[in-house]
Amino acid sequence: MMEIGLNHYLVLSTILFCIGLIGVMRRKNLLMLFFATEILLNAVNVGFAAISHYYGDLTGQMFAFFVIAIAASELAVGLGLLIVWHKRHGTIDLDTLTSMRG
Amino acid sequence: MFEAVAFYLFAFLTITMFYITVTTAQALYALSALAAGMIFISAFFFILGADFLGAVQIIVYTGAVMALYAFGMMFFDTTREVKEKNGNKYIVVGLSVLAAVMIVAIFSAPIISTNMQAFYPMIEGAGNTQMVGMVLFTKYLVPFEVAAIMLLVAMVAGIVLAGKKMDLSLTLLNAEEIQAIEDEKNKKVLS
Amino acid sequence: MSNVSINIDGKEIVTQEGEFILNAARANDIYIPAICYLTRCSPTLACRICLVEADGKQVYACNAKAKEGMNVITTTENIEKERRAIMEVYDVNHPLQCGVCDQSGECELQNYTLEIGVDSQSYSVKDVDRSSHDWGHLHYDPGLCIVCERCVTVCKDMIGDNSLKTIARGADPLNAEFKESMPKDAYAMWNKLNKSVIGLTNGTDVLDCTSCGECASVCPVGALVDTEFMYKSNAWELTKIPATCGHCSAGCQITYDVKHTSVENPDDKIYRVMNEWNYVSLCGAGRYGFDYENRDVTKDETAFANAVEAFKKADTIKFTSTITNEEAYILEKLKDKFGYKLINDEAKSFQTFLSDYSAVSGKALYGSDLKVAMNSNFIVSVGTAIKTDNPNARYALNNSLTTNKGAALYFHPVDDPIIAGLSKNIVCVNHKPLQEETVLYLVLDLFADKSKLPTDIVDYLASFHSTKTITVTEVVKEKVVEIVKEMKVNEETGEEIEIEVEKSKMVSTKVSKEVEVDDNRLFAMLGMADNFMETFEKLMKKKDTFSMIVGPDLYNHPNSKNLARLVALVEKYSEFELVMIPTLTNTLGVALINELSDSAGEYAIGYNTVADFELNGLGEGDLDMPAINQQEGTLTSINKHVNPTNAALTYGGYTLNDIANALGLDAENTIDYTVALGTVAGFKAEEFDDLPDYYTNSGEEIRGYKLDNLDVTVGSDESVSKIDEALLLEGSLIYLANPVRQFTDFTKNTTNLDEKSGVYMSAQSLEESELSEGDSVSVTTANGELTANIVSDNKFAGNITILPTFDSKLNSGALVNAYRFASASIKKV
Amino acid sequence: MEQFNNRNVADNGYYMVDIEDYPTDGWGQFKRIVKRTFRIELFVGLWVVMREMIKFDIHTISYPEEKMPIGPRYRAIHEMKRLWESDAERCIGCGLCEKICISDCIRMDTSIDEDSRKEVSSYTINLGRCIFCGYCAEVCPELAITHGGEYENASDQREHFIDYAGMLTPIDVMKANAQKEFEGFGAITPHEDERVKTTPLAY
Amino acid sequence: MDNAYLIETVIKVVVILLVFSALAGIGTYFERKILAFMQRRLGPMNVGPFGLLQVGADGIKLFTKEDIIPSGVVAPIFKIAPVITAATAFMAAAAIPFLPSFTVFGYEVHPIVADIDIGILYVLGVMAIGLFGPLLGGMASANKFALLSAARAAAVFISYEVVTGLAALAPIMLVGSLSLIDFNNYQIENGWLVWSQPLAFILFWIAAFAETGRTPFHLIANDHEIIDGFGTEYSGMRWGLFFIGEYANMFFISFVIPIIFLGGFGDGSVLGAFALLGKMAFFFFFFLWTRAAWPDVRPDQLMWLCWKVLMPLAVINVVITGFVMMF
Repeated sequence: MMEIGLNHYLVLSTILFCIGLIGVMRRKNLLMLFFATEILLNAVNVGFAAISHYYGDLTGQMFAFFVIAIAASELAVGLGLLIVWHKRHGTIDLDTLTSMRG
Repeated sequence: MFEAVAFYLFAFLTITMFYITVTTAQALYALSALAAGMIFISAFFFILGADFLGAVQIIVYTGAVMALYAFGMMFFDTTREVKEKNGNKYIVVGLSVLAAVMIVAIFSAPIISTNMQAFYPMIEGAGNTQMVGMVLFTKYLVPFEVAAIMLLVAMVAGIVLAGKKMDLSLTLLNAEEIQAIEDEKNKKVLS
Repeated sequence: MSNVSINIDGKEIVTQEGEFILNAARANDIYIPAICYLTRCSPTLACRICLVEADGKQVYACNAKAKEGMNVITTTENIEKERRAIMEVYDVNHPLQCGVCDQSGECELQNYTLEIGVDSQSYSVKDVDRSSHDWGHLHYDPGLCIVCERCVTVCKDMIGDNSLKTIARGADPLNAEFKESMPKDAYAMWNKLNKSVIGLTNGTDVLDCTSCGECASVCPVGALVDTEFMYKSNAWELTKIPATCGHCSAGCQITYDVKHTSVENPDDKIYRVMNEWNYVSLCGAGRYGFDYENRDVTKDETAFANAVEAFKKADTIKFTSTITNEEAYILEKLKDKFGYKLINDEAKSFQTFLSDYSAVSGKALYGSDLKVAMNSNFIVSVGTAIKTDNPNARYALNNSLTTNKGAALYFHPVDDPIIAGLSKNIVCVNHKPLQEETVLYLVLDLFADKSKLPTDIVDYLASFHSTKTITVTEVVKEKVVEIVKEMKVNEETGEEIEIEVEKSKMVSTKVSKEVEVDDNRLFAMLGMADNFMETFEKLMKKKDTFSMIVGPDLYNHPNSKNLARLVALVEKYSEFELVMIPTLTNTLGVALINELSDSAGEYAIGYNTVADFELNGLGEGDLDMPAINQQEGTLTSINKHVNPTNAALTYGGYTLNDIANALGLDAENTIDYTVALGTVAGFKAEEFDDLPDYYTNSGEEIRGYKLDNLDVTVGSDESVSKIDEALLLEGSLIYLANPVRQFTDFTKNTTNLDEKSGVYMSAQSLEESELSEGDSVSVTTANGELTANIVSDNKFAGNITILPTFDSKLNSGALVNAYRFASASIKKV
Repeated sequence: MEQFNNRNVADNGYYMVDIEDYPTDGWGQFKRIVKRTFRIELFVGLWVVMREMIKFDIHTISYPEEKMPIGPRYRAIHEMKRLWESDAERCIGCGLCEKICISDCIRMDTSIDEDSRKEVSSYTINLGRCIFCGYCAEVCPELAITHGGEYENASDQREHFIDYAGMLTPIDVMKANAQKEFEGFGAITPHEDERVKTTPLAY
Repeated sequence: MDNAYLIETVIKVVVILLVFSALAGIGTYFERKILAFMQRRLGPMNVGPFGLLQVGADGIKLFTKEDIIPSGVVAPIFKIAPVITAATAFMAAAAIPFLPSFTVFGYEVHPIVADIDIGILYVLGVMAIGLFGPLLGGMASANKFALLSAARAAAVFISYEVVTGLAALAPIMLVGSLSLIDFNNYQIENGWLVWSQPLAFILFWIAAFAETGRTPFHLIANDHEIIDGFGTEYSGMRWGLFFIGEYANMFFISFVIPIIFLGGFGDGSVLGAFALLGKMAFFFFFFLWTRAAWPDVRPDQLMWLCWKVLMPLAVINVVITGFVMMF
């Protein structure tokens, strides 16, 4: 227990990822959904960084950087879309995204 | 020992924070907890020797991403209670656990095997920042540039999407111009 | 009187012949300054400031009568000079104490001084000691007095107490050089002013009058003030709330002058009562009995719920007539809805009397009012202790006697020195109780047009007449010439010589003569003097307008129906204009609005009266009600006017309207029913807020509206029964009447009216019965017995004991059968 | 009044501030920022405040210890004066101050005293409502109510703002002949006698 | 990790906390005095000689005042927000070398809590977290002025973080390290960076005003238009924590600027140490000086200045530096 190994981090990563998934499933508000997505990305980052550390390889960190970059882009585009949506419908509730429903 | 204590402490804090984020109905709690969780995640990076990654995590995630989310919250009028989907709680939790375990298992399966080779092993005597720099600007130069372009595109997209009519300032317009805008709005509603 | 047109300052106006120029000008909104003149009273000519030029001559506008084609100029250079001089004279030695003077702010001396612009003083005279006096409820400061004599005038011409007069001031005579240097009228005014101040006629230092306070009210300066009000408040701090006095049926216009109680207590309090003294005069109760409000009442919800329950349980509502028309209407509506019996004995008897009267007269109401009475010059009063039943009727009587040079007959069993003292032209007849029919037959006999009167009555009247021979002593004056010897000094010689001078003088000699005269047995029946007919003929000289005032004694009389018919006959077949005095404040209104029952049911609700469940404005009952000065509403007066009154003080509790609403009626305020009164015969459908409340400059009363005197279809039956001489009261008598300034429990509740409850006896009867003031006596009649202390009263004389009705605790009404007189035995206990 | 009626500001030494046109486009704004940057106006401001700090020319006083003298016509808390002759209160209860007070903050109760004179039984000025206009002092015929210079009237109780005793000259001050007459608003001017018309006194 | 190191670290942390808490208080005293002098006033004079104990009086007042939590606020967030501001200010101190290392009783003391090799990045990052104080405080306050302030805080911090980062980037390129000790050492050899990077210095300095929210850019808690912004609903010591955070931030920035651009503590001599304190004092004084002299800009002008003037200049500066370094 006292010696922290890769598995510890992977379990932590799993738990965080699991929390993120729960969030994605039960959230109705789009912004909260985004929050859950960020948790997913962070969970993966922890995994990447841990593997990178335990295997003495920087690739994991690199991927973590790219994940952060992706998160930032997702935020920029996502928030832009949300603002447009909110301007048009006055709400960002998931239930309002029904225009594609047959 | 410090490492273990730090790990368990931060693991506990991170899980708690993220749990609060996904369960609370108070949007402000979610935001605060998520931001705190991000900072605690960066602690893992520091423990794991990825100092630069940790600093970037703090600056980018907490300093920028969360601030933008807060901005968005003020925009969307969700600073208070938020509604939630009324699904079966157990199914949601069960499915999530299952999916998480599977995904992590799939991705980590090859890693756990012992015959792993480091593509870019650590260089002795160089700090983490230097190594990151070296690897990033050599092996990952192209992805880096692509990521940079992606960020630029995202930024432009964000500005274009959200920034329509953002340059209008009602305080600087005169009465007639404001009336014209009002009329335009009304016309849309009427038609 | 015929109309004449005169010209004042180029304005053509039409007025009545004989009208004073001042009144004519006022009626047409032409301003002539005047200090000493009081409308309705005779001119005093004390101030001389109303000087005008009529047809080139300077006359006093208050005194000069309008003549056809008269040309009046109100100001000329000379008149202005006179007025200026007069005002300067008034300011001579007038103390500069406006700061503490109660009149400051409504002082006519201030007003005229400012208006005429007196900014310097040309005259002076040495002042004398003019220290102030406390005259009981009035405070007189001769230093402030300008001797306009308005107080004297109003006391004499309106009130009739004659309590005030001018007395010598004791000042040095004016410097003779003023006679030359100052304008003539101003000098004359000053000369008079410098010689007199106001004093009391009774020679003591305490007023002994009916305490109406009218003199303080008319005082233009702060010389006469009410002791209670003195230094309490400045005039401008007081909010004037127009209202109608709720104590008697006269319905006088008053204003409650209201201000916060003190620095600590912001609640309103009535400080005094004021009136338009040019057009209306108040009695002592109206003037000083203002603080009878139901104080510190809050909404007691349990009591209210109990009241509603009681109303659901009850089958009878008892009430007194000290309520507004609206409340009476609410009671009537409740009666219609729930079938209550409405019990109000005095209103019921008045109602019956009125309907009996209508059966003969063909009119729903009596034809006249007190204004007419005031302007008439012959008044007959029957069946009322007029001084206390309705002080305004007394004022009308007095005004008619003094300013119209009128005469009056006052028929009442109680000897009243005040009424007797009004004038030498009033004849008081103290007949026995229950003889009111005889009185009315006498009136018919004396005044009725016998040619129109039904023949049986004419015959009946004729049966009282007989001829008898009496010995009359006549005085014959003869001229007697006699020779008288006188000593005379010879001018030339200086010697005295005796000469004879022939002197003539008138000598009267008494001659007895046998004369055959008409003997009217009615005189003897009423205990009148034998030579009444002579007196009567003197009184009747130059009389052309007649009024008759009848009062509550008739309504409660055992033969009231017959009396009512007689009264109607008097009105119908003589020149008399008739006024009836309603018993209480709104008896007339209640009699018109409510359908009253004779007998009560099992469970009664009392409004201001004793019953199983009491609603009470006196603060004593089971549920508090507002007093009249806390209510909006209308009151019906003796003048057949429906007068609006306003709430002077706030009332925090429930009103009758709240109960009515709880029982299913629907009106936000009590005054919502004012317009609904229009459904009652005689009333008009007018909103309360539209009712006017003011007097015009010509003295016309624009208050509320006048009741329509509707025609009633009657048969031709004009029969009346004969005098029932068997009706007699034996032994010592009691009479239900109130002392001066008291009417109901509300006046008893006030702090300024200090008349005590008790058995009222005159000095004479005290002497005869060897009782003294303060003794406890028991009064026993066939109906009951009560015990109370004796109160000595010099406002009436004779042997009748008076039991007041203003104290319901005394329950004096239980001692009599309806009629106000009863025989009783009075014993000391 | 003429000098106040001329509203032609240009003639009276006023001049319009020359407001430059705002730049409408980005280039203009950029030019303006450059211009302003190189004109170093900002540093002039810095210099001015620095200069004042170095000069250390302090223009304030330390208030509770030192106080500025106030003019005799200053209208602060009212004072109720006493008569020099008898030490009695000057107020006669005429009620003029109560009447004229435009903020309706003066109230008095008057009554008749044992000598049959008018006495003021209670008198309050609600200082919380008073606007210190001075009308009461001007209208007072006895110079009883005046304005004093006492302007430090902070209190934690509203009651203290209606205190009559605090306004009346204390009796010991009066005994020491230390009552200060008011020279300000409403007081008698030195030339008052000339405005009085004489009355003949024949005796 | 030996015990000596631990003890040393703990002592350093405690000393920094104490010194800078006190400095924050004294900073308010200096601010009031200097502003007063510049405005021909005397400033606080009553508590203690020349009002020196005013700080203590204010402290006592703030500590003893009722801690009001208005109804309608999101209480936990509302309570924690002032702590974030104060805490991040002190956290930033961990990577700042305040003085050259010196020897006490034969033991070498490094007056830096954690000499991490990404020091400058760490300082920037922690200052970025400082944003959450005003942001959460403002959003939790249930007050429109507080919310406005929170929005402004988010906008200003995100924007000027960019300028700060880009301005610091050029010196970082020159030094080749993120450690502030390395910056110091670089400047001993190559002269002060302000001479080689004047533009970066000025940009960084300007951004410092925005990051601390001081007067020309005093928009986040602008008293005269949004009352006290995020501090509107706060009272007592919670408000005091915001205050301490602000002044601590000013002191740290005043340390960081000379360390990056003005030679830091130099070669480690006593003179150098005093020189650093002097430089720090100047920058702190300058914060007060501008407050006395300059007006505030509008929020939109602030954004305009950031994105259209400062950031392009910073980018150009980075590019030019890169070119110069290449050739």
